[in-house]
Amino acid sequence: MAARISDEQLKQLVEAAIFVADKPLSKERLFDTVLSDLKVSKKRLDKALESLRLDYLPRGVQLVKVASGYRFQSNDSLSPWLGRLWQEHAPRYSRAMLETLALIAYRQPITRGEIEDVRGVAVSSNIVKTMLEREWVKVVGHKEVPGRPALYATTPQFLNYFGLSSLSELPSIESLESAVLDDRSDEPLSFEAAAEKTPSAADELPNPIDMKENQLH
Amino acid sequence: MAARISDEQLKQLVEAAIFVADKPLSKERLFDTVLSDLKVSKKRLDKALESLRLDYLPRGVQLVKVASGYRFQSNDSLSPWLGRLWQEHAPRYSRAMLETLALIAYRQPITRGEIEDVRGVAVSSNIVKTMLEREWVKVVGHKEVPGRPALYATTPQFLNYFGLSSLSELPSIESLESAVLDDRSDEPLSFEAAAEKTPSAADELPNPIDMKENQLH
Amino acid sequence: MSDEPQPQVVQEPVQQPLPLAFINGEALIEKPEDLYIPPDALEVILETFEGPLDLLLYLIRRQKLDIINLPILQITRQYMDYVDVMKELKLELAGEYLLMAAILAEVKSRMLLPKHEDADDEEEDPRAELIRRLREYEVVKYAAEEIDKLPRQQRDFFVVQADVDESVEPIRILPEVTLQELVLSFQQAMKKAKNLEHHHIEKEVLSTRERMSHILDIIGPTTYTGFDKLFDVEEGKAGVVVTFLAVLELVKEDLIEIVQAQPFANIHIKMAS
Repeated sequence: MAARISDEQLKQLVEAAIFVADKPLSKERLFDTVLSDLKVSKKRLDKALESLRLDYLPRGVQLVKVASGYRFQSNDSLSPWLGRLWQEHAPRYSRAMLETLALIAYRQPITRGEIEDVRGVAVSSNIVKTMLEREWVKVVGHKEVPGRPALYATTPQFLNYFGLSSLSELPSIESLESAVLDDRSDEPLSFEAAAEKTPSAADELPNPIDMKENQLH
Repeated sequence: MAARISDEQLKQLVEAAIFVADKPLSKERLFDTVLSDLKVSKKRLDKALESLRLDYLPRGVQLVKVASGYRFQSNDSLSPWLGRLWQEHAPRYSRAMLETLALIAYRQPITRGEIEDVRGVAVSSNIVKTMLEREWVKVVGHKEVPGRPALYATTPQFLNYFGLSSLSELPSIESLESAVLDDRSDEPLSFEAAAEKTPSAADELPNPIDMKENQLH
Repeated sequence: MSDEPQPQVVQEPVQQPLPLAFINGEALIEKPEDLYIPPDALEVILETFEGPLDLLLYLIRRQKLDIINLPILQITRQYMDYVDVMKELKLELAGEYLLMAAILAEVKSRMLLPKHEDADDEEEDPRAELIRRLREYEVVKYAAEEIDKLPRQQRDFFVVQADVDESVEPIRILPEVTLQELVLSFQQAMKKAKNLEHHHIEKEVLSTRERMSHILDIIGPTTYTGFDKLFDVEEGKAGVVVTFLAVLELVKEDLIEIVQAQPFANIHIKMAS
């Protein structure tokens, strides 16, 4: 056998073989499989591989040599975008999570124990962890009481996310109560209903009242 | 959001995304994933795709558009050698399977009974099962006749498998009809002739391995 | 099975055949069936038929006959010969073959019936339905051959996949929260607190609480911070007041300590210890 093949054809064949193989291809395996009937020296194969490597330098995938052979892989500079191909949606936040976040926003700095006092139930570590990971809250200190519990506060990322320039722009509870409770007095303030609203629904909230009057109770 | 990206970067990103995705990538999916944070118009994406297609024309793999999106696949002409990377040869399909598939492709949606009427024989459950498992066909509804038989139609996966981007790329039914009437009236359907047919197009390459399909044994 | 040459004559006026068809027909009648069946390949061939229509098409095409002018008598005879051979070889003979035999016999008998004179409505050719089915099936058969010739994955081409760089990580899309949800959640928490009634929530100036967080954030846990560092002149009087109130509140809650070494010296604050 041992048919001849041009340098161009050899490059095409090696390129396609590395691309279609399900694992990295070593030179030995190339010789044993796709090149088995062809008259190709080790030197010519090396040349073809090097030429391919150079061809792909400016491209989105690169020819690299790993322990078990050659393979094409994406440019590392593209990783931040490529990760989106495998994007997954995290589950919606629970009611406990949102109440905790709201208490941290309106009552900061606040300890976990204080949140638990208001909500009447324990706050799971997971909830706090999720908030910290999202960088919406951070620990700003420790309260000087037995156990020195962490004091939580919101972050600038939290304000950015909700499009606020400062906490004083958080809707005041008084204005909200009159607007929401009056209009929908017999409609329960269900979290589900709120959750279905588009984010822009926040725009329809009553204007935050002046900072000085912006009081909570 | 909506960061800018140069034409070169866009090409690299799209190229890498199509290469690393585990199935063909549609433009919609590109926009929803890797391009979601980027300022890229549909027109620019089209330009990048076309530019990539041209880049790869002289290479061992090609950018092709199939039913469910864009993918890279090896040059047809290299198949005889690339096939050696795998132990098993490509499966052959029985005439019964191909005729059933042809009827579903051309007459969809169609019931099993209708297929049997045309072919004059029962369609084995195995054939239907195999095609459903391969996701070449699917049940798209039920015919409102006694027994409410399932209506079958082809899927994008069927088109992908045959490298087609739409059903319209199949030979037209008119061309098939006229071919049968004109050309074949004096061409005996000899079994010997059919058996000798070589469907492989890779003639210019030396020593294609025997992956050809003899149609009738 | 007992065709004589005569029925052929009946057939002629119906189809006005090309001489070729007639010649073929005659030749077929005279020659034994093994002209069409290579004996060694018989079994293989018989098994490859996809059904009675396929077998009929084979018989027709093999003899270069025209489907439109289907010579029903000779085809019926040959078909029955094949069916007999299949029975002899004990091949599993699908019921469809016998059904087709019955259909052929029926068509044949209708062909043999004398034609009525008053055939104004051009009595339908008894073969019409069979011819339609044969043509329909032939198109499907041809379509299947064409599909088989299409380039096919894993035979004519292989799908390409490159690996991702190890730095690629799946992106997790975090849930959206609206400001309204947040406010409603706070309200709900407050309602609960009221119901619990053991916790008194006092009025508080939100801007003060925000400043409290801010102060805790900028003062280190161990070192002292200059009191003046807490104030930003650009904020004006209101800012100074807010900061001052925040410091007082922090002291009240025992969160910070204020240290002044001597009167009028710089005031320093640090986390309470």
